[in-house]
Amino acid sequence: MKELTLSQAVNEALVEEMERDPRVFLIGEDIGLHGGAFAVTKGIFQRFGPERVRNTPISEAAIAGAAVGAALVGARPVAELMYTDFITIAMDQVVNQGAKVKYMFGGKARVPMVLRMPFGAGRANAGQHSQSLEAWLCHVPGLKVVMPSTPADAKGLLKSAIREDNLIIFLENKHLYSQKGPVPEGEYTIPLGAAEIKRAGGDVTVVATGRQVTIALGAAEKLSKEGIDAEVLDPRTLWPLDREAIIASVKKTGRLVTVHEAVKRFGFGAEVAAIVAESEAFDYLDAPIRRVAGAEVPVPFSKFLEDLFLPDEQKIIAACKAVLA
Amino acid sequence: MKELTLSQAVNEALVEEMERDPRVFLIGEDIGLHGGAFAVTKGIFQRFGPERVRNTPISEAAIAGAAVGAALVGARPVAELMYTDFITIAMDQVVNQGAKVKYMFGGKARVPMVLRMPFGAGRANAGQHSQSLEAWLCHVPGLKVVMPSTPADAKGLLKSAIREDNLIIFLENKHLYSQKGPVPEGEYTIPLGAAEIKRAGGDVTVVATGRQVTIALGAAEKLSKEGIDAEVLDPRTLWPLDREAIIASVKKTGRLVTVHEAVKRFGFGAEVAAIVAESEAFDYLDAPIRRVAGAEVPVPFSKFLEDLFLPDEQKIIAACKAVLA
Amino acid sequence: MKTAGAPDRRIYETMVSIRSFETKLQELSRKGVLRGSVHFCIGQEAVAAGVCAALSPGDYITSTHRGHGHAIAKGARMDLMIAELLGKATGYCKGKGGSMHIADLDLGHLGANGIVGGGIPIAAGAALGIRQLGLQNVVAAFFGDGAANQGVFHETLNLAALWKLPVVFVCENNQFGMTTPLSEASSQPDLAKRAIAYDMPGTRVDGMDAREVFRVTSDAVGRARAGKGPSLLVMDTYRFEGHYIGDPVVYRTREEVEDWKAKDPILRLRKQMVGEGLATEAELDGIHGEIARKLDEGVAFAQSSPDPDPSELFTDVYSE
Amino acid sequence: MKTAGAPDRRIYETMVSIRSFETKLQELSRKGVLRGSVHFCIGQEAVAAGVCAALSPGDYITSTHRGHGHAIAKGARMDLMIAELLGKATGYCKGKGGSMHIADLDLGHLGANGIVGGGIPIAAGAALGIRQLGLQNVVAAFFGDGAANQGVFHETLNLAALWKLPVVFVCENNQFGMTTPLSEASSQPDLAKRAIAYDMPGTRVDGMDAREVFRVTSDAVGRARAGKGPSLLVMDTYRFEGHYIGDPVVYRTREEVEDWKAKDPILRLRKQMVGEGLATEAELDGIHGEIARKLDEGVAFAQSSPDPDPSELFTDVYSE
Ligand SMILES: Cc1ncc(C[n+]2csc(CCOP(=O)(O)OP(=O)(O)O)c2C)c(N)n1
Ligand SMILES: Cc1ncc(C[n+]2csc(CCOP(=O)(O)OP(=O)(O)O)c2C)c(N)n1
Ligand SMILES: [Mg+2]
Ligand SMILES: [Mg+2]
Repeated sequence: MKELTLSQAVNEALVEEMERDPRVFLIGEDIGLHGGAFAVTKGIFQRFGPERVRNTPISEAAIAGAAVGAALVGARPVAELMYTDFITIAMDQVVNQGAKVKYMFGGKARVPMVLRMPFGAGRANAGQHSQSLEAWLCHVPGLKVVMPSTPADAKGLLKSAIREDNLIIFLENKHLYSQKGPVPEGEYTIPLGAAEIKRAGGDVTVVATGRQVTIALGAAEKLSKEGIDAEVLDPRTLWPLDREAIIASVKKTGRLVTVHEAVKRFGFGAEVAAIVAESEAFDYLDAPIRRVAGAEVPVPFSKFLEDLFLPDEQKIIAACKAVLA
Repeated sequence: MKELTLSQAVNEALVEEMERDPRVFLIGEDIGLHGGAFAVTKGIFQRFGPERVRNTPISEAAIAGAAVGAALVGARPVAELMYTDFITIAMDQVVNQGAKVKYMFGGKARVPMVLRMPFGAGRANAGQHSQSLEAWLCHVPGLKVVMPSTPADAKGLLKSAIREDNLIIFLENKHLYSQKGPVPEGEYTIPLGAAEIKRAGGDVTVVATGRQVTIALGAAEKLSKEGIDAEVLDPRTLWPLDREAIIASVKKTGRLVTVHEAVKRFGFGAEVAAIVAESEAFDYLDAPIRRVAGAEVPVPFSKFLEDLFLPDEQKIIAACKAVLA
Repeated sequence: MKTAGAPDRRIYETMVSIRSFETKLQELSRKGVLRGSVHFCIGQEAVAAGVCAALSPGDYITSTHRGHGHAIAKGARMDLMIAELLGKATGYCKGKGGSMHIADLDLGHLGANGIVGGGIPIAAGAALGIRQLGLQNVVAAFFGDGAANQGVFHETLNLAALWKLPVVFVCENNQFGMTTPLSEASSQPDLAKRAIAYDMPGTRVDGMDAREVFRVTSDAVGRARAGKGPSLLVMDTYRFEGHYIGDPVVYRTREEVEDWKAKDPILRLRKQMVGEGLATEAELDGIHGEIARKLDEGVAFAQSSPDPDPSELFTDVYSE
Repeated sequence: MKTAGAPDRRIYETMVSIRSFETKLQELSRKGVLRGSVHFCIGQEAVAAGVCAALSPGDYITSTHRGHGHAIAKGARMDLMIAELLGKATGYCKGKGGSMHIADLDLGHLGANGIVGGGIPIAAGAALGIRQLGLQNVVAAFFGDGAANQGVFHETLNLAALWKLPVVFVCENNQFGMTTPLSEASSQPDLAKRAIAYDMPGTRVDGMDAREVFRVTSDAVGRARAGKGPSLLVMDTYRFEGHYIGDPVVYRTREEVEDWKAKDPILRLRKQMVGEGLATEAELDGIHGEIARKLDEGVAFAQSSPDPDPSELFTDVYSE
């Protein structure tokens, strides 16, 4: 094991896959010499040159569309949008083209493409640079959506994503970029669609995503001091979703709390709640579920308000206690 | 009462509001002489002329953005996108601009704008002309989302929408355009945010939207012959959502089935299920909830497959029986 | 670079195939067996035929909602197309796509498209992919005059010019986007001038003259293949039919339609070939007969084909 | 239409305000009290000042992520801006927007924008709204050279030209979009040529010369107000600082920066005014002193202002 930041882990995955497969290339804004807005691709341009690391104009729709087209003819693009918020400009190419061509063409097309996007609030970047929009993408048949919470997961999941013949949305929480964690030496991948129990517990199931996994783990530690034993489940892949793991956990604990940074309504937590409410786990539920999520407002600029916007340990602890009350 | 199609009811609402308020104008593709792809604006161009009915180039992002800008300075645009699917091109202007400016500017802006979009499958228009994307828009703070199921509701809700100082997404199911229903004579409006029980019943709550309301009512009739008394609740406004009405109904019936045409995962039904599962109605739920929805695939072209894709009476009946089993 | 004379016979055959195919569809439509959105390109055949004749087998195209002609010109099988239009399991897309999504990747046809302008960045992307893979192929992107007002047109032409991608942008200027005339949709109606914004050659072409289409496209394809970058070709043409089946066509005059019909690209090439002694009337009639026979077979094949299996609803969403 | 001489003194004061404001922000940043994305326009002051001087009070602007200069030039209060940048309840947006969302609708400032290109269609929309309401105002849309590669640039310029909307498109060509030089982002580096695609006048302007900016903009504003339609003005300029605070600026040379600094728009106008006897050094120094005083007051005001009330998290999402 070595210690890497999530940013370094993503960088390593990109470099390894580019070494392994000459068809893999990167495309995005300022990802060249500069290494991208968050320096995630730092050094890759210097190593692989301008043809494998394609620095683009500020044209998100063309970036996404160019990646779809390149994938259709057999190249393997890893595209980056600088912020998830800018998917709003590229939605047609992602949703109506990339996600659907295989089906619409009766199975003949393949779109081996990854779209990487930093997301999340907490950096005083206000309403247009802080969103978490995973729910939109999960709602689209044809897309897979990945959201790692640790450097090790990020590396293993990204390598799997690059090897898929599907369009994979890969969402990286900006706050995690600088967080360190152990990463296995040598080659490994992590399959898409497999959740991981990040902390086992018997009293309440906390399904948390991305950066909120760490925060939920912190909350679980505090809860354990009060005799409450929370299980923290990280789906890692938001779609396909590991329903079995969620249902099994809720059957064990009888309580469910979901945690994400996106706005609560119509968010990931709604789907998890619905899956549980329509499953066999329903009969095991001993209390109403709770969703901890971003407030139902655009992300505010002021740190003071933004902190209120975001989920935190206290909110998770309160929700766990509420479902155990 | 008079009999109008939903298309005529929308047309009437537009004409009446344009007569009432000279700041109201229409903007969209082919909405002029031709009256739009579904002839909803037929005759309005002839009546009000090219300045009040603005026929545009095929530029969805500019249409949405122009409407936002016009609204910001005090005009009251009613924009039309030809198909909901094309919102993918206009998402930035709707989501990052129109929906958020008021908040980001600390309350100073108003965006009195309606964005009308036909939606839905069942017309053999395949994957890019058949989507139901209401869940995306409901996930965005700052937007309100309306989906009428009858001509009378369409007229009353649209008139309210046009008088709001907010950006209202107004979703019209294409199949309903030609369906007739009674519409009150004279001036009336229907407030946003108020659900309506379209059929009272005590055994199971069916929350259905848009065209599925009619289909759910048909299912309820059949069920009543088997002694099952379904309550059909039409939220009419998907956001703000009339939680109280849904919770009250589920408390009465103890069972919940949701029905919509959009893909099931991360759809409207998930939010309804989650709201119920986290509410006081949870304790009244006697069975797992069920979601009836579009299949988790892009909408297929073949009528044969498309019929399988869509919810129908049989699927609703089966779900109601399942929650009552 | 000099281009050889146009392959008249092949182009003629292609144009007649397209016209006959769509005429057959009109018959099927009258019988009520055709569903969904079907857009005819009758009148515009010279563009599809001339452009695709200038491409090599490994080259690609992206197409539009009005895509039957492009598919046929790129070599697609008409029987599989008819089966697709009837929603049958044997169709090009197993009945999942219909008219607006016909594709044949083996032929280099990257798909019709229901989104106006949607195929433009995909074409540039395919050209980029070709580069990444070290290949020498070229991509032709078909799109309409209306599509040229979409943002992706701008983003893509800039990107393609910047990277000198091997792509030819073929704007089929049939004078209308649905019901809206060019003059009410494009502030500069000479769309070829838009190429100036990208430092790209832009050429206006008589899109009713198949030989001219072939000649100009061949030059642009040669340029692209030689690494000299993309071109914008604006083909002036006209659709003789409405925008869609049942279009009341309130937006143009009968005279205008008749004027354009007088420029019928099939009759024109026929006259040229016969006049220059390259073919006899009888030979050309033979082509028509052969195509009619193929189409009847295609219709029979399609009509006798089964609906997709119900299980097909759920397949082809993801690749394994 | 003839335009009067530039209002030198007002423009000078505006430019000094902008420079001083951002210099003060740099101080605050060093003290660690500035959070979020803050983009400086130091070096580009002539564009904001010259353009806004050519507008009348009821006219509108849309702005960008690099928007402090536009706001100040349109008359925004610096104290409220500082309070906003510090996230205070007294700020322009009650602390909800920060640098990238400063707006003052009463002043006709329709907002900075975090989305590159995002303000362009809004500007045309405002111009459309003006028309719908029967008013005579004009809108100036500021955006960068990078933003000109966004699809909305194309869609909007076409729409505005088509409808002859009263809008002036002001491209601040500071030679870079973040770290990417113009030549690697725009296939035709003379962005004024893009106007040809819309049959719109396109003019390249020395954006370091405030008088020239004022003169050319005044003409375009006059044109717009007279119902003759939009113009594209490409202002060649340069940002003396990095793209954002802490930018390592690996993408340009020290020489290039020094060359541009030699064209400092404030020094230039100062020299012109003093040289032509329109002002004395002492008078102009007085302006600097007055602005410094205002800024100190503004900082004190902002720093002593409260954070937003927690209840503010949930207000302003919808209008009643
Ligand atoms: C993004 C988008 N907007 C609108 C439509 C509806 N629509 C279908 S075809 C068409 C006209 C297209 O005009 P043009 O590009 O000139 O092609 P043509 O139909 O003339 O061949 C329109 C508006 C669409 N399919 N996609
Ligand atoms: C749609 C979008 N894409 C990317 C970004 C990230 N970004 C912020 S500023 C910037 C550069 C903009 O360049 P330009 O338009 O020339 O303005 P400048 O910063 O030079 O003033 C980029 C890429 C963004 N904010 N919005
Ligand atoms: Mg056309
Ligand atoms: Mg710039």
